Formats: sequence, structure tokens, C-alpha cells
Amino acid sequence: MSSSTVSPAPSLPPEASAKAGAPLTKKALTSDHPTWCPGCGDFAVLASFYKVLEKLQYKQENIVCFGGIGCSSRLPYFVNTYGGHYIHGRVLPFTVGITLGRDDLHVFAFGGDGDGFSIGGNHLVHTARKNPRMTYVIMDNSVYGLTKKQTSPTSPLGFKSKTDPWGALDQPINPMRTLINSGATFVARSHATQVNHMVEMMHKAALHDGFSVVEILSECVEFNDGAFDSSIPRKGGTWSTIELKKNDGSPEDAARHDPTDELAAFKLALEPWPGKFGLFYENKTRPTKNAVEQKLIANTREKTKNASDLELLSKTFARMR
Amino acid sequence: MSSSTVSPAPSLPPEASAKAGAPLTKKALTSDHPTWCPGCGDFAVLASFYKVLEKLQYKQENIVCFGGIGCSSRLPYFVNTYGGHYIHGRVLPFTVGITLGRDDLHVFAFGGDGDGFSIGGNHLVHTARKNPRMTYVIMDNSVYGLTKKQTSPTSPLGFKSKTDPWGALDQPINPMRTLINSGATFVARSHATQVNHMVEMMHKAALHDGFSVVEILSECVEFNDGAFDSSIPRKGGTWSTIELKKNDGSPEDAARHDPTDELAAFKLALEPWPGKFGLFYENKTRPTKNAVEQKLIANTREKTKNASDLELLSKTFARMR
Amino acid sequence: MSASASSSANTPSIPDVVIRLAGNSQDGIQAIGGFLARLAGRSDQEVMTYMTIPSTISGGPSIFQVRMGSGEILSAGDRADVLVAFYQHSYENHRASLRPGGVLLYDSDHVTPNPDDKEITAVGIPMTSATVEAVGGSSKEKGKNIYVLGLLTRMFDLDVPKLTQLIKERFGGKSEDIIRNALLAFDAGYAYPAEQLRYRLEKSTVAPGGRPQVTTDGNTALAYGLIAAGVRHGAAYPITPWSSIMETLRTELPKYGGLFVQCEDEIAAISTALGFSYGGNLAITGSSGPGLSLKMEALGWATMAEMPLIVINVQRGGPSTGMPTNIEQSDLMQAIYGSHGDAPRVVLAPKNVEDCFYLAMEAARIAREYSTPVIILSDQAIATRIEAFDEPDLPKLMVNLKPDTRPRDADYKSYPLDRITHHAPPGSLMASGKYPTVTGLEHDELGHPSASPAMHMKMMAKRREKIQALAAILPAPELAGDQSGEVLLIGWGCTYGPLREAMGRLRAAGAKVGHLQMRHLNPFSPGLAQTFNRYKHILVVEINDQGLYGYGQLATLLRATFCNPAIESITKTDGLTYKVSEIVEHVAKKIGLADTSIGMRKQSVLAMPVRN
Amino acid sequence: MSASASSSANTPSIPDVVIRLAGNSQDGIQAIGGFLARLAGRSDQEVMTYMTIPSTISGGPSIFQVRMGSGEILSAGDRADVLVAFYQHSYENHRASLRPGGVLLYDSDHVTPNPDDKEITAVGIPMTSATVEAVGGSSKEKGKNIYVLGLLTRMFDLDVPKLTQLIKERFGGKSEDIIRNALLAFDAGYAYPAEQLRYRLEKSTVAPGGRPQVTTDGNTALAYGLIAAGVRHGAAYPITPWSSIMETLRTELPKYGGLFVQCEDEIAAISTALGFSYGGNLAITGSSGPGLSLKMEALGWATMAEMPLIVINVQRGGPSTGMPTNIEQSDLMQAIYGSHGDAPRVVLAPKNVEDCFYLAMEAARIAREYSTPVIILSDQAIATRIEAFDEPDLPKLMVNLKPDTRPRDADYKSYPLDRITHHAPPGSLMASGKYPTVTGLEHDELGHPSASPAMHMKMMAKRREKIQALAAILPAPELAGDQSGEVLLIGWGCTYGPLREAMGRLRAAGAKVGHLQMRHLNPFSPGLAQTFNRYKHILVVEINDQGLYGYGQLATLLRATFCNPAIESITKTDGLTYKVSEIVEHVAKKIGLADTSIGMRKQSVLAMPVRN
Ligand SMILES: Cc1ncc(C[n+]2csc(CCOP(=O)(O)OP(=O)(O)O)c2C)c(N)n1
Ligand SMILES: Cc1ncc(C[n+]2csc(CCOP(=O)(O)OP(=O)(O)O)c2C)c(N)n1
Ligand code: SF4
Ligand code: SF4
Ligand SMILES: [Mg+2]
Ligand SMILES: [Mg+2]
Repeated sequence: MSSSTVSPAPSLPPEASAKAGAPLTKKALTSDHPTWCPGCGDFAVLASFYKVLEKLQYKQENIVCFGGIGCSSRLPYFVNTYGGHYIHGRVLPFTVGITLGRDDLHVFAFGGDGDGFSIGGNHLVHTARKNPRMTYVIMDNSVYGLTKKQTSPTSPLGFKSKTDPWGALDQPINPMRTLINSGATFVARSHATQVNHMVEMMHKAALHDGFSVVEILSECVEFNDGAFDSSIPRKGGTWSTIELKKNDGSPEDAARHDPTDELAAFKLALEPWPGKFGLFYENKTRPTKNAVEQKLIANTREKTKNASDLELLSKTFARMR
Repeated sequence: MSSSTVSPAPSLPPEASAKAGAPLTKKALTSDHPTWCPGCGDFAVLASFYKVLEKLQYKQENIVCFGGIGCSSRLPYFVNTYGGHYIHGRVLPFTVGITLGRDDLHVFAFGGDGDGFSIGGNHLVHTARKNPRMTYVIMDNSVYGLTKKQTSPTSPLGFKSKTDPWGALDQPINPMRTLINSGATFVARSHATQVNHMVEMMHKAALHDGFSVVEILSECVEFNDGAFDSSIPRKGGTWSTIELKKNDGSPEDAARHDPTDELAAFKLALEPWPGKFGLFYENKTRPTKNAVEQKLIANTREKTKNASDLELLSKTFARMR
Repeated sequence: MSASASSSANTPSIPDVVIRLAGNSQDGIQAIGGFLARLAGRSDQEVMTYMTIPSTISGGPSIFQVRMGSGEILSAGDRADVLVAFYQHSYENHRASLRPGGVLLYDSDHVTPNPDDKEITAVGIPMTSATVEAVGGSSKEKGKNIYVLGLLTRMFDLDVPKLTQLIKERFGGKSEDIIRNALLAFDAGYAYPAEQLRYRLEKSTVAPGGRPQVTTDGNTALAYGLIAAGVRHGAAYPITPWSSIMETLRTELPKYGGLFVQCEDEIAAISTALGFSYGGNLAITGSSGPGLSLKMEALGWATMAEMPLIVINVQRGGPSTGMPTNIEQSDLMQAIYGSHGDAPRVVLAPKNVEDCFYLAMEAARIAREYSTPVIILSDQAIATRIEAFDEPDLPKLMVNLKPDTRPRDADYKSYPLDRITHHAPPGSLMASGKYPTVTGLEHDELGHPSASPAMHMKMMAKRREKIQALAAILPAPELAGDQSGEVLLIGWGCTYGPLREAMGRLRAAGAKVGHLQMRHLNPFSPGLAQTFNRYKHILVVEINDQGLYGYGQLATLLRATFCNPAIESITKTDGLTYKVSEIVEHVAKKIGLADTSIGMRKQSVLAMPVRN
Repeated sequence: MSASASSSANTPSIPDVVIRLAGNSQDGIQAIGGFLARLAGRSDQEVMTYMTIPSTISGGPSIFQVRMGSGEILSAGDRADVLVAFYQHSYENHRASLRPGGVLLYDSDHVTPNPDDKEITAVGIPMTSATVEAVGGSSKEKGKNIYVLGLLTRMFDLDVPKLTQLIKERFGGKSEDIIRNALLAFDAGYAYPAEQLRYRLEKSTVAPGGRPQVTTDGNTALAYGLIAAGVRHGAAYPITPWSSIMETLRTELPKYGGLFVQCEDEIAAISTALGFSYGGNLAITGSSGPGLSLKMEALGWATMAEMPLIVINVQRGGPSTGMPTNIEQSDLMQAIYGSHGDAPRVVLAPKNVEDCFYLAMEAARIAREYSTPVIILSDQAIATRIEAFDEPDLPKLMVNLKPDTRPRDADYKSYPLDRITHHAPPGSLMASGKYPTVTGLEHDELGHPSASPAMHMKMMAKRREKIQALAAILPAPELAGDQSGEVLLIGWGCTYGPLREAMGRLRAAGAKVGHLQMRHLNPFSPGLAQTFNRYKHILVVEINDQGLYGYGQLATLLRATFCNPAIESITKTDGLTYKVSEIVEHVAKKIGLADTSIGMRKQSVLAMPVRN
């Protein structure tokens, strides 16, 4: 980037603009009736996502929601925006193509723990290091739901599944640790029983200028009943959120979390289960892939003196004479 | 694992046993003449690996070396043991099958930064969390060598390649951080210009009871000349190794590194380039996948009262009547 | 309905009966079906089942159909004699599947049938409330399915001791309460007074094989076939309808000292399996459609490295994610040609549940003897349906495999040009002192990479010729019916039963028809060209698309190989197994047969006049 | 050697010449070849090149062959007129490629030829020391290649101003020193006194197209064809010999406001490309063999979702990692059938370098108009060889594409059953207020998942019928030579030139032979059946394996489609392009032609008597 003359601009989401007289409502956003099992945590994620879109008031036609494959990955069917269902584990590179090709869109990807951390694990890392402007919501139920109860990469040791009837044997991954290490520039954790918290996290994620990820513990009542009770107060668990530094110089503030401190975020991620919920990590300074590539285009165009496509290609062929 | 009755045994490598009167020598281990470019760092890795095998004195026929695809992945051709060349990025799951199926073998996997961190990145993570007993050596030249100079996931920002003639734009991964986070139980870093250090690291790795990884900076003289000069003293760089805690109670010891401390290892990994070399992380307590599965087999066999295969299957069919 | 007698002497005797149970997927209708199927198996009767799985996550309408009786039962039946309808939607969606004269048993707590429908006998039974009453307490209507089982047991005079035994076995692991409740529900159903509904299933006319019958589904048969073949290692990733094979193997293999690994994806899975095989432990991987697409690169390596491997594809509706819970036979071309380069491999397809067991054994044998990947193309229909068959003669069949690490002579070569490759697994001492290399690059006889044009030609030939050598000794597929004539029906996989029945009906109608179910799809068995020449029409019946040029996948391959223009296609892509009548009608049209109903049971057996 | 005159009036005139440069890959022989090829292009001459790439990493023996002259040049020549040998191994390995009467120019600093070899003219020149002497200083023998270029320029009376211009352009970006050294070496070579070696290349007889000629290789032509077609987005992962397309696009697209992404693997790459396409930006991905195997699952999604996409496969030797730097045409079956399920897609193959440009444009048009993935099967030979052709008429051809986000009417459906799908990209306002869904599950007209049997049948037909509709309007492939007769030669891809030349030689020998190069491989163009019926033998010539049943991949497809037993195969798998003589000999044997040497240049042109 030594030859850059145009400076990197932030690739903030296009200005939220309500359509005259037609605010985006839950009603307008509601599509097919969800096919999830009654009681599935994903219903609450969907409801919260509606609220986030209502808050954001983006143009409906500029919103894109895509899923991988899994129960959770079906969420886009239930949101009346552009979107759909890609193949298992590959929704991130697919949505990277959408956001990099179309800077005017708001791109959301959805998936499960299997989709995101098992078959899709490498795409997560490489998407994160590119830092495209988009939001990724992982509904972690610590099991393969759609295929009916096999061990997932977040299933705890000892979890009894159809592929580990004696209890899971392989060490699970730690999603927060994995996400922070990936280089994602916004990493948060929430819980499907906490609608306000989910809305807050997803809303912040959507406004983040870069690759933002929200992992939501979302119970699979069919195959992993009670998995997250330890963080549900009404089931005797503890709900413990991350208090962010206010930089008010107060003594209490020293104990609060600075989300720009990667090592602190990593430490938080190492806390024993069920751990904390909230914003673990945020990096507002790394330029997005959208911005970096736009800058490259701008620099290159400047060098070509904004020649037309025909002029450019004609020159190239002239050089081949 | 609640029903376990057999306790998990360590899956230490089978006792090193020299063949009577025929110690394993470099000569016996030398195979085809390496096809690398003159000056390529991989020659030194190969030479060091011969030394490691000479030290270990395993039975020659019990050693297996496999590579993915890349210049570095060709190393197994030049070692006269069992082995070969699998497909690009998938050498880890392949070697996992070898070690889990054959507890009597010593399994080594080799590859490059592209093979291991780009296309193979996910296998690294999932192999690490399984913790199979085997050693993985990554020759990191921060470029795609075999395909002639494209940006690799470890190419630094600004690195000029055929796919980034203006300098690499995507944030590279930090191999040590990635390896520590993966859950590998032995993570070390070395340099192709430091033969003794390489030998020490690979030797320790081979003796580790679990998934051990050694990342070696190995210069591609053809496409990334001088990339690692900053850690080569005779080129004006600094060679800085990790001093390990001796637990001798001395004051100096406080500053030394405890490789069992994950957070300390993570911090070390965050040091600015070229950083330190040596053993970053080691976990000697997590049981290997080999041991865990052997224990499962033992428990299950105990329950079946060591019935013969025929008895077992006959019983199953009887239940289908 | 003509049958009316209530005393056992006058009970009408019927050869077989088709019962369709329609409810929601939570109602345990699979369980009733399973009990009936296994009972049939234990009674030396033939049985075949058919079920649908809702494609939604949270359940939904589901059916289970079971056909049982004497005589060879080849399909689950196009239409039913008895329909058990739990809900109004069950009734409405499945009424048409009932043959005239058939019996509708409906839950009068939920269903109101059309009172003007006189074509069938409708019997309302308060299944829900009767169950709640019988069982009482907290379990509520949960035993409804067992209640219906009791009803059907009485209706068809089934073996009560055997059934109660089956119930006890099924719920054996659970609490005493559960068993007691189940038996209460069963007894209540059995006691329901519907004296007009009494039949007796004829005893089997098929000579019992001297061995007891076992009852199971195709996925289970495949898994145990592999175990019988000595396969002790495998790796996979879950996907419907493949998963149950991996679940069985993951649970069973440790008992045999083996090991099955759940991997992070299908590429890792085939790689781990190949690593097992390389170590001398013949291994298995498998998946369904999308997962197979991911295995194509590594499968090419297996061909190049000449590594034995078994790969199962339980086919489902495609392309892409497609129709995951439906049947389709559209992965044949991919099985043969899906990898880049000329990468010959073996492809087999089981014709029914029993064949899953034997074909798994054959696959393992071929993989070992020819050092080749072998793909078994099963399908969603065979995978999930239940059949009864003779228990395999295990002492005779079972194979014991261990890595062969005996020392190798000085002239050992991993890729000899004059012999079929048999790898020496690591641990084998090499007298030459030279250890062999295995690679996906083209190589010489010692496995060292080679870019020599001549070597590439020779090694390509080596890999091709071993498959041709296998082809030469394959058994000719069994040709049923007329050995020459007007029509040869060809099928593969789950179409076996319907084709065989269709052949019977067409022959009954006077046509000269043969049937050949192909189990070896790549390479083909010898002698097919001659067989084909004896028929005017060769109709290949497949559940896949007609393609750009009008031919299904097997038809395309056969045309390419034999260039016989008599080879034509019958295809469909509705995600359902063939009905016998669909095939009969297609063929009748082709050969101008007017009366296709000959041999077809139009009226339900339940409506037939008393025969004894 | 008969030519001897030294004055320009007596200089023998020759129609064309084949020069083979043999050295190591570091010697810059590709550069000499490139200069000669581009000079030919600038002189309105025809040219074709051929090169080998060492498969080892650190270089190794390498050749570059260039054929230039008047008349249509269709292949790089079976044998050479001039051999430039830099080393002893170059001489020994390539002496046999020289025609009798040809000229060996050897570096007398390194090579000692066989003194008894009188069949050729051997001329020793101290290339290394002469270069060092001419250039001096530090650059040493680096200019050896340019020295040889000077030698050849004098020998064939080539255009010195044009060549020095080319040298200046080539080294333009570098320091003045480098240009000066290059020109010094060139002049030294040019000045070498070998007066017996003087020829004049005849002026082209091919009517110049009115447009200047351009000279480039197939990968470059493909890349710029895509740019001309309006493609501005893409994603890929490197692999030989595909990589140079991605490198060109990565460097060029930003100039056009576009963007090419290097991904972590091939699956991510096709996914990102599909994301671009979904956003309304028709995108391209590509790879070679192994990378294509990884794209099969996502390609199936593209068919199911009906997403336009261009996929390039620069084929190389397979299977598996195979022979990465050799040519093979063995990925055709995979291109058509590699994904699970019935997943129809379009497959095209360019016949030469120029065609790469136009076929890329056609692929983009088809992808857009039919909302389908289109695979372009190029190959290692076309990818790397240099040809000269008329500069495309860019003002006429160039296409401008932008996402079409105009609002859509209330009756908009993403998957209408009565029309071809054209997606509305995000950003398009929906009058209905309902936003469309795109999925790899089977779906209804609005894109919502559907497991309805009837819908699956209809959607399968929809996806098939659009490809059939495309087939109906494809141009018939150009039929050269005899329009009926004994033999129809069929080929695809890089075999075009050798087949066309072989046809000429066979016709010269009296056989009635036609030639048809197929560019549309799936679906086929209309009218083929009728064409085939006019020939006794239809010989499909391919660089792939003969398969289990004796047929190459295209031959297999043609036999399946047309069931014409006259269709037979000529195949080989030596990793090299066909020589004209190989084809002629095969055909001659087939039709019993005795003298196959008619029309074949046995003696080098350099040995021929002076013609003017
Ligand atoms: C290539 C491929 N492999 C496997 C599958 C089968 N499959 C569908 S969803 C799924 C995992 C579901 O788990 P998760 O992603 O955690 O989602 P959940 O259903 O739990 O929400 C699997 C293995 C598939 N569709 N494609
Ligand atoms: C599936 C697949 N994709 C791409 C390639 C091409 N390829 C071969 S090696 C390589 C990367 C080499 O880089 P690295 O792993 O760092 O090894 P190095 O050559 O630098 O030692 C690539 C992209 C391949 N062989 N297979
Ligand atoms: S199976 Fe689990 S994750 Fe899927 S819909 Fe049901 S409750 Fe939710
Ligand atoms: S290209 Fe680079 S990595 Fe490969 S052999 Fe040469 S120097 Fe080594
Ligand atoms: Mg899940
Ligand atoms: Mg590298």
C-alpha cells in the first residue's frame, strides 16, 4: 500500500433512511411461519432480530439475510427481506461476496454451532481477517439440531448424543476465544432467554463498521434440553453481564472491561462456564475489506486517469500487438 | 464418560527400539534428492529432521511421514520411511486416521503456511481439539512457493505478490496465536537457520504425548527472499529464544516463561515481529484421542465380557429376530 | 363389505394386507409399524414397509405403511387395505390411498369421515380417549399407537405372545411403569369389540430358509454387513439419511476393538478414513448427496494412490440440499465421474435391505483385492424401510482383518506394472531397505513422482485394467421372467420390488417381459450386450431426471456402452418410490398393451368373498 | 544443407519455420519465444507456440517451440527446422525432434554434438562467452537468450526495428542498464557471421483482417474476454495452470472499478463468487482439476438457486494431483456430472487462444440470459501457448453490466414456472412487498422451500428445459473439409489445430475427411445426428483415457446421446498435445490408408531447393 494516494475511508453502513410514511415494522418483516419445534430458542432470536431491524429502519430492499444449513440457518426464511439459504458451513464466504460487491446493502449471516464452528470453521477465521462489513449471528445450541442430535464442536465433554452415546469425548472449542482469536473486530455473546440483551448486542453489531459476530446461546429443546439453565436465573442459574469501562476515572472503573483490550477479552473468554455475556471485544480502527478494496480501486482509477472501460481494454490490446 | 471403569492410560509413543546392530542413520534415511531450489530453507528442516530421527532411533518401518501439497509438503519424499503426499490442506485428518488406527507408529505430518493455515486451517483446529498422538511441522515461508508467489495467510501486510502486486491487503494470521488457541498440546516455533534449535524443538515435539506442532520460519529464496532476516543475526537481525521456567525459586525465574500457562503463551505470541522462538505452550495432562478411544474400547469390551466378534454380531442379529 | 362371520372357523383368510398408518411424526406410528414388521419377521412372513419423514423440523404429518403376509412381498403396496387415521388431515390426505372395499379405522375423537363414502368400510374408534382411559394417569394419549397395535392384532389374528414379547424387549431398558402402560394400552385395543373386523393372514408359502428371519432397515443392514466384512474403522460427518449408519458404527465398533471418528466435515472424514486404510485398516466413510460432492477430490486421490476404501452414499433428493427426506437415484453419474481426471472406481447398488448386508461384504472384498475405492449407492427408501430376511450365516461369512505387516521381499514395489497393487502398511519391514511412497501425483512403480509421458500412460492403464479385470469375473445379474421377448425391465437400487411385481403383472397380461436389477454399476457385469439383444425394448426405470437428451443416468451409461438404440428410459423425480402401477402403465403404453389391470388388486382383500 | 546463397536476392524463401529452443527454465527461452511470437503477430504472420514447464520446483530442462510464417498455422509443428541447444542434455534430448536437413544451433561453450551426424547442419556458436563478452560486467550470461534472438533475427531476416521496439517495451519498466544490456546482446547475436544461414519468411497469404494482430496466450485471452463481457467480480484460490487468470484479473479489475478476491480455498472462492452474482454482479471463479472437485457442492447450489456464474477449469493431467504441468482433457464428465443430483449446467470449450476471448464473452452472455452456471473447460496447452490473431473489435463487443435494481412488479416471482428465472438483486423494490428467497432446497415459484412431489417434478423440468431451450438456438459447429464421406474427425479444446492439419493431410492422401471441433459440450448444438449420419467413421480424438469400455469422455457422451455405433475413440494420456502425425496414423490404420506421409514435410524447409 506504499503507493496509496487516496486515504482509507470508513465503510460505514449507508445512512439509515426510512421510506416516507412506511416505517419498517415487524408486520412487514414477517414472512413464512417458523418451522422450529415449539419452545426452540431460535424463536426468541428471530423476535429480537425483528426488533433490531425496526430500530435500524434500513430500507427493506437493502437488507439481506442468509443462512447456512441447520435449524438456526433457516431463520432468513422467516424474515421478509432479500435472502435465503446457502450450503452447509459456507454462508460467510457467500455473504462476503454480497457485501464486497454491493456497498449499499446491509448483510446479515445466520447459522448454528455446527455450521459455523465445525464445517465452516475456517471460513470464520479467514472472513474475520478480511474484516468485511457485515454481521454474523451464531445460534449456539451445542448440538446438531437439524440432523437430530449428534455431538457438535461446542457440545461439552460428556454430552450424550447419537454419535457419543457414552458422552462426548473430544474437547469442545470455546466460541468466544475462537472468535477473538479469529480477528473479528466485534465479538459479543448473548442468550436467547434475554431479549433486551440480544437486541442490544445485535443492534451494536449491525452498526459496527466491520465484521461483527454475536454468539447467542439458544436452547434446542428437542435434543439439548436444559443445556443453558446455568445462565437462566429462573432456572437457578446466574446471568452475568460484562460491564464496560466508562473511562470516568472512578475506582470502580478499573475493574470494568475495556473491549478494545484483546488480552482482557481473551481472559474473559477463559472464565469457567457459563461465563459472562456482553461485548467481549471491539476494534474500531482496523479498516474494513470494503474500504481497503474501494481505496485500491480509487487509487488505481486515479492512475488510469479515470479512463473508460473501452479505453482501458483497447490500450491493453494495443500492448499485445 | 460417567460409566468408565478402565482409567485413561497415557498413549506414550512405543518404546524406541533400535534394530540390533543397525542404528538408524542419516544414510539409511536418505531417499530421493530434494527438488527444492538451491538455498531453500526447507533443506535445513530436512537435515534437522534426519538428526531428530537419528536421536529417536525408532524402528525405521514404524515411522510415517506425510505431506500436504506445496514445496514444503514434498519433504516426505526425501525421507526413507513410510510416507507420501496427500492432497492440499488435508494432511492432518489423513494422519489422524493413521495414528488412531495404529498405535504402534510414529506419525509426522509436514506442510506449508498455505497448506496448513489457508485451505487446511479448519483441520488444524479440529485435529488439535482431538489431541491425537502425532507431530506436525509447518514450514512457514509466508508465501505460496509451489504455485510461484501468491499471498499466503502469513504474508505480512504490504507483501508484494502476484495476487497483490501493490502489497498484501488482508491482515495475516498470527501462527503462534492460532496454534495456541487451537488447543494443540505442544506449540513451538523455530527457524530454518538454527539447526540445533530446530532439532531440539522437533525432538521434544516427537516425544510429546499428544498433538505437537512446530512452526519453522523457512525462507523461500525464490519468492520471498530475506523475509526472515530480522531474526538472523548474521543479517543484522535478533535471534531471541524463550527461556523456560526452572522453578528454582531464583528471582530470575519469575521472568522466565511457564509453557503450561496458556495466557502467558498467548501474550508471548502477541509480541511484535519477529518475536521469540522456542516452546510457547505445552499441556501434558490432557489425554490423547488415542488414549481416550482406547479406553472407550477397553470399557466397552469389558462390558461385552470380551465376547468374540462372531458372538457379538450373532447376538445383534438375534435381537433383530 | 362382505366379510361378516365372527367365529374363527369362518374368519376370511387373506394372503397379505397393506396397512397405512397416518398421523403426525410424534405419534409413534413408526413404532407400530416396526412392531408389525418384526412380528411378521418372527412369524416367517414376508414384510416390507414404507415411511415418509416430514421435512420440517418440528414434526408434522407422517405415514408408515406396512405390507405383510405370505408370498414374496416386493413392495410396500401401491394402495392400502387398512388406513388408520389419527387426525382429520390424515384422513383427508390418505383416503384416496385406500382400495375399494378397504377398511378405514379412524380416531373418532379427532376425525369425522365423509358419511356418503360407501366405497369403504369406515369404523370409528375413540382411540385417544380409550387410551387415556386404559392407561390413565400422566402418560395421557402417549400409548395411542400401542392401542392401535392391539386393535390390529385382534383384527388380523396376530400372535399375541410374540407381540407382547416384542413390546417388552422394546421398552426393556425403561421403567416398569412404561412397560405396564404399554401392555395396558395393547390389551385395551385388543379388547375393542369390532367383531365384523376379523381376518386371518395365510401362512407363508415361501419355503423358510431353515434360518430364522431377521427384520431391519437398510442402513442397519449396511452397517452390520461392514462389521461382518471385518471393517473396524471409519470416519464421517452427519447428514440425513446417512447418519444412522455412522451412529450405529460409532456405537458398535468399539465392541469389536474398532473405532469410528466423527469429523469436522466430509473432507476430513474421507481423509481420516483413507488414513485408516493406509495404516492397513480397511475403512469406511459415507454421507448423502452434498457430502459426497465434498469427497470428490479425496476420492480421486484414493484412485491414484490405489487405496482401498468403502464409501457409502445414501442418496436423497437433489440437486444441492434438494429434498433431504425424499428418495432419488440421481448420484450415479457423480459416483462414477465426479472426480476430476480419469479416476476409475467401483460402484455398487443394493437392491433391497437384505442385499445391503451382502453388498457391504462384497464391497469390502473388492476394495481389498483390487486396492480401490468402492462406492455403495444406497438410497433413502432402502435406508429407512424395514424388511424381513433370513438371518445371515455369520459363522460362514464373517471376515477377520488385521493390518498385514509381514516383512516384504527385496523386489517389493507399491505400484508394480504387472500386478495389482497391494500396499504394505507401515510396520512392514522392507528387505530392500527402501520404504514405499504413496502419492496423488503420477508415480513410478516405487511410488516416486514421475512426469514421464510413458509412465503416465502405463499407470493410467494399470488403474483401468484392474477394474476391467474385476468386471470380467463379476456374476451376471439375475435375469427374472422371460429370458427373451418384448421388454427387458432394468433397474437399480430401491426399484427392485416394484419392477419385479410389475414384471409379474405384465406377464400375467400376456407380455413377454424380463427383469434385471443391476447391482454392479461400474464396472458392468459381463454378458449384458447379449442379454439386451434378446429383447425388443430395454426400458431402464430410474428415479431421476430424464436429462437433456431424454435419458436417465443408468440409461445414459448403458447407451454409451452398448450403443443399443432399444435402450430407453422411464424416469420420474417426484421424490417417491415407484408404484407398481406407474411402471405397468408406462410399459403398457410403450408396447400397446390395452388391459394393464390384469393381476392388479383393484378391490381390497378385505372385501373379497370368503375363501375358506 | 542445400541453401547457400548469401546475397539477399538469392536468399531462399520459406513458407514457415519451426524453431525449438531447448535449455533450462532459468534461461529465458520463454522470453525469446515470446518475442518471436509477438513479432510474427506484428508482421501479420501466423504463429503458434508450445512449451513445457518442468514439474520440479527448482527449474530443470524446459523447451519453447515457436512456429511462424505465412499460411494458416494450426499447430506448433510435430518436428523442428531449427533446434537451439543450450546444454548437452538439450542437444541429446531434442536432436530427434529436428527434421532431416534442419539446423542445429548449439552453444559451443556447453555442447559437443555427435560429429558423425550428417543428416542435419550443426552450427556451433559460443553463445555463453559471446554474450558475456558483449554485455560484460555483472549481468554475465543473463542475456544469452537475447543473443540467440539476435542470431535468429539475422538468420530469418526478421524485422529489426520491430524487435528492438519489443525489447524496449518488455524491459520498459526496468533500469536503462537492463535495456542497454539487452540491446547489446541482441546486436552481438545479430552480428554473428554465419552467412550460410540466411532465409526469408514468405509474407502471409492469409488476408489480413483489416485489424492489427495481437499475440497472447490462452489464459490472458480468457481474462480479457471476461473483462470485455462486463465481468467485474471474481474470487479464486491459486493453482497451476489456472493461477495466471486470477493474477491478471486481480490486477486488472480494480482499473475497471471491479474486484477479485483471493480466498482461503476453492469452496470459499466459488461461494464468494456466487455472493457477487447474487448481488447482481455476474462473477467468475476458476481453478484446475483438484480445485474443481472442491467446487462441486456449491456448483449444485448454483444450478438449484439458478444463479449465473462463470467457472473456468484450466485442465491439467489427472487424476488427483496427477501431472500438474501437463495437458489432459479428462475433466469433461466432471464438468457435466460432477455434482450430486441432476444438476444441469452449461459446458463450453475454446478451440484455440483467440477462441478463449470469444467463448468467455459467450459464457457470460449465457450465464446471464439463462441464469445458470457456465463452465469453460480450457486446458494447459491453450492456457500457456502463444498465438497471434486479429485484435477484437472492442467498441462493438464490449458489454457494460450493472446490477439491475429497478423496482419489480407485484407479480414478480423468482422462480416462475413459465419463464426463465431472472433474479432481482437486493436493492430492487418489490411492489408486492414480498421479498424473494433463494435456496438450494427445492422450492416453489417464490423461492420458498417445498417438498411437494409435483413441485419437484416441475422445477426439475424448469431447470432442464431452459438448457434445452439454449441448445435449440446454439450455432451448429463449423464443419470443415468433406461434408460427407469416410471419416468425421471430432475434437474439443486444444486438439483443434492438429486435427485440422491432420484432416488436410488425410484429404491430400485421397481420403474423404471432415473435421468438426465441438465448442458446446453441454448441451450439444443441434443437427449433430444428421451430420454424423453422413460419415462412415466418426472418430472422436481426445487427450484422455479410453475408459473401461474403450471410449474417451466426449465419445462416451456422443454415443449415449446418438447411439451411433460409428462413433469411436482415439485417445492418449501421455500428457502431451497431439502431433499431427499421431492422428493421421490412427485414422490411416482405421480406414486402411497406406501412404500417410502425403502432405507431411519430411525434410526441413531449410533443406529445400531455393524456390525464388
Ligand atoms: C455438506 C453437508 N454436510 C452435512 C449436512 C447435514 N447437516 C445439515 S444441518 C447440520 C448441522 C446442524 O447443526 P448446527 O449447524 O449446529 O445447526 P442447528 O440445527 O443445531 O441449529 C448438518 C450436519 C449438510 N446439509 N450438508
Ligand atoms: C485443491 C488444491 N488447490 C490448490 C492447489 C495448488 N497449490 C499447490 S501448493 C499450494 C500452496 C503452496 O503454499 P504452501 O502451502 O505455503 O507451501 P510452499 O510451497 O510455500 O512450501 C497451492 C495453492 C492444489 N494442489 N490443490
Ligand atoms: S431440533 Fe432443536 S434447534 Fe431444531 S428447531 Fe427443534 S428445538 Fe430448535
Ligand atoms: S519456490 Fe521457494 S519454497 Fe519452493 S523450493 Fe524454491 S525456495 Fe523453496
Ligand atoms: Mg447447533
Ligand atoms: Mg508457503
